Amino acid sequence: MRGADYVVKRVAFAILTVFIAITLNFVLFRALSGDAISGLRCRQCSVAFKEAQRRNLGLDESRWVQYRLYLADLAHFDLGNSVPSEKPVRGELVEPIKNSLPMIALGTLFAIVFGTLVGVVAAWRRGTFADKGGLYTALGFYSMPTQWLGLMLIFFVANAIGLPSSGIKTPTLGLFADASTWALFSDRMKHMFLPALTLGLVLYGDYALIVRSAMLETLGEDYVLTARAKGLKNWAIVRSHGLRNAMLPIITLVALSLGFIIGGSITVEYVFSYPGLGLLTVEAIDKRDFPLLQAIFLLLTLSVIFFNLLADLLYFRFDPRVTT
Amino acid sequence: MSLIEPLQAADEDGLAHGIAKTSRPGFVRSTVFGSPAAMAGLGIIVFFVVVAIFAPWLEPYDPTAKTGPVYAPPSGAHWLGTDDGGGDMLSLLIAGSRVSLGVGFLAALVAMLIGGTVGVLSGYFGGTTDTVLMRFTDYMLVIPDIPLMIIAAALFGRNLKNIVIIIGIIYWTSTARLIRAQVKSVRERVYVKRAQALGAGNRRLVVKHVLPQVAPLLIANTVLMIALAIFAETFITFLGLGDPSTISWGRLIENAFTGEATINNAWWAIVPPGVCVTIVILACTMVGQSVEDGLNPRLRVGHLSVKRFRVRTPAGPEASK
Amino acid sequence: MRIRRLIAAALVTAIVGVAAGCGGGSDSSSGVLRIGTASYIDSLNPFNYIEGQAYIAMQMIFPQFVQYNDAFEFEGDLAESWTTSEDGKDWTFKLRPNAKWSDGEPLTAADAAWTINTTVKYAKDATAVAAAALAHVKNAEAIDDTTVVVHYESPVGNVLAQLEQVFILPEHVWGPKVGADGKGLKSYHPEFNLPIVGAGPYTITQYEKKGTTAFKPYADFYGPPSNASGVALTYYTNADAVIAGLKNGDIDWTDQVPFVAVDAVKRAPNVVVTTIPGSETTNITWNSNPAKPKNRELLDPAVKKALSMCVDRKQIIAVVFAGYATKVESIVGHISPLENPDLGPLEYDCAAANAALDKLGYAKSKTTAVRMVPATTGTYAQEAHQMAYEIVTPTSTDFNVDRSFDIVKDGFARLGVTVTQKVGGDATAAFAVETGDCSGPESKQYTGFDIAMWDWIGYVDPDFMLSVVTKGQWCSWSDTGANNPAYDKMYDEQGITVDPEARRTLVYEMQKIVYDNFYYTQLTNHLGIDAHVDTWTDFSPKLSGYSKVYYTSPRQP
Amino acid sequence: MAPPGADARLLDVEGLIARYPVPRGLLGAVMRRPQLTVKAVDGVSFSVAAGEMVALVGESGCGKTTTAQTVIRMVEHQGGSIRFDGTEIGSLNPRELRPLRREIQIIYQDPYESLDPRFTVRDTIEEPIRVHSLVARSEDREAKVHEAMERAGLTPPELFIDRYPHELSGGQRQRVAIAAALVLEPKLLIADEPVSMLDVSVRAGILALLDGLRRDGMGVLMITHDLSTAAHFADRIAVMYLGRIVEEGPAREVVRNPQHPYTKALISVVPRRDPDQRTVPQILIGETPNPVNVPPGCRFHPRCPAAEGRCKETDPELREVVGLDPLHRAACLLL
Amino acid sequence: MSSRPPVIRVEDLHVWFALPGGGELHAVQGVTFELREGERMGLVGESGCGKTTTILAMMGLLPATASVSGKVILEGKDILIGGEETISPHRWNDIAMIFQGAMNAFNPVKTVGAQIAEPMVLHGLATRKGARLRVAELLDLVGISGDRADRYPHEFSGGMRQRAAIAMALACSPKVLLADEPTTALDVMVQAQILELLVSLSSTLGQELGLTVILVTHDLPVVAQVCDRTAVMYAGQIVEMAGMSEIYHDPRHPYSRMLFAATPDLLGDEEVASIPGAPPRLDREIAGCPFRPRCDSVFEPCATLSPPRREPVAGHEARCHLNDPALTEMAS
Repeated sequence: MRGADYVVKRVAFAILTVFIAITLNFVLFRALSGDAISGLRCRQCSVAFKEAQRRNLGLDESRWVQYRLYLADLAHFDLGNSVPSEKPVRGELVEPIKNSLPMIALGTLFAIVFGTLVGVVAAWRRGTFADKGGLYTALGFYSMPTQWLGLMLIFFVANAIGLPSSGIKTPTLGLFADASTWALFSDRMKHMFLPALTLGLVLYGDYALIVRSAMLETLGEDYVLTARAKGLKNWAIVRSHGLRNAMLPIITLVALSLGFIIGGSITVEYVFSYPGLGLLTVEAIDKRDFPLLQAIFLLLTLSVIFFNLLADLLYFRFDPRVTT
Repeated sequence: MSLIEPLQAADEDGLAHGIAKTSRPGFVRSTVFGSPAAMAGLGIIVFFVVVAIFAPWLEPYDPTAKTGPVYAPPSGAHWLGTDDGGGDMLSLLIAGSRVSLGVGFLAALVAMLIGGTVGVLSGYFGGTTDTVLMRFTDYMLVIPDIPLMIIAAALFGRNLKNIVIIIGIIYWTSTARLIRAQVKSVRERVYVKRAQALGAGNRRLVVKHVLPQVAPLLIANTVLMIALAIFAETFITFLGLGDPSTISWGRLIENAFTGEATINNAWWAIVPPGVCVTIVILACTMVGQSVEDGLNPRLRVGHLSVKRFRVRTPAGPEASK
Repeated sequence: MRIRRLIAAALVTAIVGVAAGCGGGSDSSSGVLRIGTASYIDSLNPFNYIEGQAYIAMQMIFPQFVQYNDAFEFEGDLAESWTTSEDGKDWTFKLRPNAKWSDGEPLTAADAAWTINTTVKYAKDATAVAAAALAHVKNAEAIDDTTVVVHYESPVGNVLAQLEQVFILPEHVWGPKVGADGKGLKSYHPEFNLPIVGAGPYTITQYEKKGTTAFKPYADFYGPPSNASGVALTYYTNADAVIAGLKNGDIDWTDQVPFVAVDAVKRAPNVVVTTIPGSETTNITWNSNPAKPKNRELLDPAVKKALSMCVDRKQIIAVVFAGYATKVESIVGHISPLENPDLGPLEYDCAAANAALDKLGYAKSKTTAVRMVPATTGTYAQEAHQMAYEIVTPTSTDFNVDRSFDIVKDGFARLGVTVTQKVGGDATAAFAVETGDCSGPESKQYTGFDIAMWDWIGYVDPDFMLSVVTKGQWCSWSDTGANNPAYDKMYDEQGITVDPEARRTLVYEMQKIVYDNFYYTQLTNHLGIDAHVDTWTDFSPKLSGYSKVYYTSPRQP
Repeated sequence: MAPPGADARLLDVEGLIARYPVPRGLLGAVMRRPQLTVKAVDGVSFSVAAGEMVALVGESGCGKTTTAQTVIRMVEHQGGSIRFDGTEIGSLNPRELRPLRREIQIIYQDPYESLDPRFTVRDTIEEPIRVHSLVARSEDREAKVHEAMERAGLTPPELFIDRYPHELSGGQRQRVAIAAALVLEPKLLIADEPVSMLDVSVRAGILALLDGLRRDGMGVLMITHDLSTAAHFADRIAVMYLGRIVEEGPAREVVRNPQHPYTKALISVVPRRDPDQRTVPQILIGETPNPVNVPPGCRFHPRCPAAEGRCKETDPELREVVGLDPLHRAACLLL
Repeated sequence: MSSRPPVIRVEDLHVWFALPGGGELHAVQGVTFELREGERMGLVGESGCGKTTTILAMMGLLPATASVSGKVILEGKDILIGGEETISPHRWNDIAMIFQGAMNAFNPVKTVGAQIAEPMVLHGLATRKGARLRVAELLDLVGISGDRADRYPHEFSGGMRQRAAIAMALACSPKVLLADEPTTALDVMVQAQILELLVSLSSTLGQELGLTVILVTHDLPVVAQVCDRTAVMYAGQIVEMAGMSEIYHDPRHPYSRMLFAATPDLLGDEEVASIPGAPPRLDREIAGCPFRPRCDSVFEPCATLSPPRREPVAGHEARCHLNDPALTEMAS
């Protein structure tokens, strides 16, 4: 089979990377002075209590034993317990992930659709007003700090068009009286709109630039000249040669960036008080909640690895030249 | 004399094969000076660098002092109003340029040094060195940069030095990959092989042949890295993990957020720092991009264009040549 | 943008229309008191929670023996009356008859006795959180359905203040969770087993940790019923969002108006801003561990006093608190009726401070203008060094600690003392203060920091605040590392002094010791700022955390 | 019989073998697929004497460039001997090799690529002197550079010496490359397709320059795919096919009287300049096999129009052909 | 042959390129030639002489920086006059092209067959299904087994790719085939195969297809073996054009003569000599004959007079003052 070796190699690399990421994750959080318990501060946090907590977390064992325990727990998808809340980290993650994903997906979708559109048009109509307009808007959004763009949207847009600027739903909707699914859905969408737009705009800039330069590169290839010679109309060339070939680097870069988006959504969620994974991260840092942080970090790393692998496999799927 | 006529004419049929992918002396200068966008970008960067250098003399007020009422709107006394502590926004903005640009430049330098070294070693020596270094780089690449930055900043103590190092350490990987690829291709160039066949040592090959060739790319990459680093600083600072004892643009954005500038309708506290960051990043991107584009001749040839060649009327003045 | 506006309008219409179609009234949230807050209910288990908001919520759903009234005197909650024995060791509470749990089971003295006994039994581990309020309790005994006696090992000075913090739990729900070692009590999450069986004015019908928690009035509550048809408590991650919610009608009431936003909120129509005496004090925390190895000059109260004298508290109040704070001298803060009124006040006088430091022999260096500490000999010998220190500041304070630091830094600078800021989250700061390793030998504890800037939230009863400077709180609540055996002895004594006047004398004396030793330099006691929309009245914000009235009294005309 | 002036032999290559492994990939390694090797050079013997130009001719992939790279030790070889000026250099370590690098110089196909774009002509020509630390004084160095430039036909030197490669024409660039080789006064010059990237009008000049150097006593090994050029300028031609020399002999002999079927075919397809002499191309079937799978027996037999049964079994040696110039040898069983 | 009307005629073609720094490069300067059915003409010259630009102009594939004047008359109709609009209907239908370096002329991610079929479907000459059959036919015609249509370009060897490129060019049964250096970078053996294919296409198929070929190359022997006629280009002009044999035996321009002299012949013994110097720059006005600085037969008029096109012998034209008896007489 074509490129079985390629697939095996990429998957093997991904698995190895997962393992290294897991180990790095372990090491990183133990390279710090003090452990998860040291910073604990609560009503009941007596010396004895902290000692008991340490024992619970296995922190009194040697590093090596801790590492083995950590791996064993991970093998059972046990991410440990959050230190301050003492609840399983796995449970703490569920709600934020469920909140984050639709918002991120919406923003990414926006970015991919508009980024591709603008990038293609800009490359095709290179040097025209459309190109310059598209290029500089994209550059502009690309250059904006995400959190600032979010603030600007809150300040100048949210009120003007009557969209909520924080939270994930209207507090009392459906609370003391039933609300229809549609009402809940549209309320959710309204809350999602601005954060997703912020994320989408910044990514849009990124994607439009990527697509434009990939398209430009492709349009400089000789087969495009051949296609023109064959009498293909401009749009047909863009569609069947330009886009088809530019798709390769675009898919790769987009898939790669997807892995990093969740990390990138931290400030968006922070600005919009959107109770997702990003906000959870900020909170976990503040509380020095090591197990939770470790889990988030692992999750994010895994998502990058996953999307990396996806990019590799997509590349393989779409480029017949890839064999090894 | 005709013997030394430079072969400019060769470029004419050279339409299809573009220009050799090597950088000639003065290449960076000519690409930057040749592109209006890059020139504008360079101008902006120079402007802000000058502001940053002369900041203490340019600030109308002591940026750390309370020199007006809290959230005073722009006026003759305070051109850009005051912030939540009654500090003069203009002075804060000027003072902030120092840290923001400083962090940007230094972190980019760190990234460039690490990335450049790894890239050159890896690309030049190849083999096991390459494998080991690139594997390591691959692993570093999959670490989500922003969360790592946040965690590191939160856990290792929050001062400028740490932030610079963290940003530098996180961003070196892409530089390393880029430089490695370039070094690898330069390494395969015939003139390097020739020098090697002459008996030239590694040091000579790297210093005399390889480095000058990758220098433009390294410069372009560093300029882009400055933008990334400035970005990262605002990011870290915004999450309250920046160095509290310094004023940076990121800090001003954070202040606007935590200082309830929106509630107080103080647009003057929100807009300017972000605009400064955006402009500087835009400038760096334009400069870096133009050098990179110059290095990639593919982008200069477009076989598809909405513009068409022109048909001159035979009676045209030129046609009678 | 016009299109977008149309879409948004369409969405709103749709929501309203749909809600009207299937809901009973025209506005589903009518009569529901919507509270916005910037802290959340992390748990509804009295044995396992951290956040203050959780404490308030539990107050609304679980019975207590007593609670405060708005004069901060005790009044009965589940207990109708109480008596104490001669020796002060036995407290008898007469409970309300006919009280019922929300699942219909009777609420009797047996539940109260079971709660106390179980808490005491596993005080070392599983129930440690709740057991703090049951210090010295031997056991509790249900005499009949409405009478319970709490037996103490020794007399206790603040029994009611302690018992005010005890939530009585339904034995038939919690009893089966105990297990062999009581750990089950801690891992039980009533918030995930809704509705919660309680007996307070509300039961919780929906719980979202970082979202909205719904409180439904409990019809058979033994006390005065809620005026609202429900309470919705919504968590906001930042105060900005709370204010925005208040302004655009998402919420009716908030306890979290940021100081710098007060004036802006006041300008909003239909919003009423009220200030209440705050329980939070800010301070400069000095490392007072007598065995600290470095910068030992900071153990000298005279030095600390001099430094403190050049801190412009008025400016802190103006800049950081927008005027919504007062100066404070005592560790217990203005909230406590036992605050010693005779302390200080510490004057703002940099000249006198400079003179004092000169007199103490810390001369300014000619070259750097920084004061120098001469070398010392003895057990804790130290070399000559500059008066340059690091101040630890946590980030998660509800005031702007960075700006406070700037003012302190300016003040110190005028004395020739330089300071730098070291920042971290709450936990990180605590970690730094305890030098990171409280599991290590005691000699290493409280040795790594010199100064911190932090805050304390005091209680009405001063016991807790007085405890934080005892040796017993090392690696727990102590942030100063203070170790003063004489003081510790007085602390123990006030704990068992039943006579109020005798206790007051002791408590005054202890506050003076803390003040004179400059374990802390108290800076401000800030006000709590509440804001609500004017369609609601009768708020008792000052009872937040002290009484069921906090949620139940607001009414909508 | 030995080539002329056996004593004057400058370079003597005997049974040279250069192979490199084909990466078989992770899966291949795991599944223990056989390790394949590219047999780039598979037993090549030839010699170059002082004052002689030998052309190594063949199609792309036949191993001629690898042979040249192996001779200058830029590619490792797995067998055979390389003797230069009487010394076995095949086994020298890099340090021992250094002095020899002065004696053997190489110029490459693409003059656009073989000059560092950031080096002026002076830098490029000076580099060998600096690398070998030959001349300390800068005036002497300058003189040497001038001399080399004049020999390479870059006159007057002052006109060119401060130029960068992009300011020169293709022919000039190749002359610079030659000057940089000459500055060390080598005994052997290897020219790897020296004119194939140049315009027709300047090729002859470069080739004439090489011819002049040969006349001055330098040994020249020219790698080329262009039989016409080889026939015109070389003294001897060696035709390579699939890593092996299949025919060798005096240039005119080989092109006018080719013996090996491959040489015959090759010569038949070379277009002639005169339109009236239309050639009848004898086109071989198929394409040159991959050097990974070298056919057994005579490596040319699958494409050979004259192949017989024994060609599949016996690998022919390079040997004299009866009735011909004794220096004219071919590796074919049918002769 | 000459009785038939020309299939294509290029008349006084000029091409200019706008240079980035301002100014213009006059790449093609008044090229005129015509071709009849089944004719194979070589277009020879050094790099930069304008040969590729000439055929790109004929296809209307010049970039936006270019401007043209002159006529390209296809079967009596000027197709250049309206620029893109008038040329595009004829692309591939009437004039097809084989690009230099077939390697890059194929889109790497589409099958070879699909790329050959693309113009047929596009121009409505075949349905998708029909196109498949036709692709197999075409591939067979160029000597590739038809079942390889579903392969990707990278699975083809260089020679096969070049054949496939020819098959692609034949897809719409064009009248004129422009081949730009079709054998550069190929080995001689493969080159011979490709050239043979080209010859057979125009001669044996010439009757039914009417395939006229212009072969652009810098390699004189290739032209000599393949073409009926050749045009030698220098500095944007055709300096000599004649039948292959005439130009070899009786060159009327020193450049042609010197070009032959610079080309070694396999069995020839003549001295090969290079042409000194380099072609002139085309971004400035050239006074007199552009070849003058490199010419070995310069005489007075060369410095000042631009040599016009002359036809000293019927069917043999050249741009050299030596062909002007009046001038040569004056000089001697």
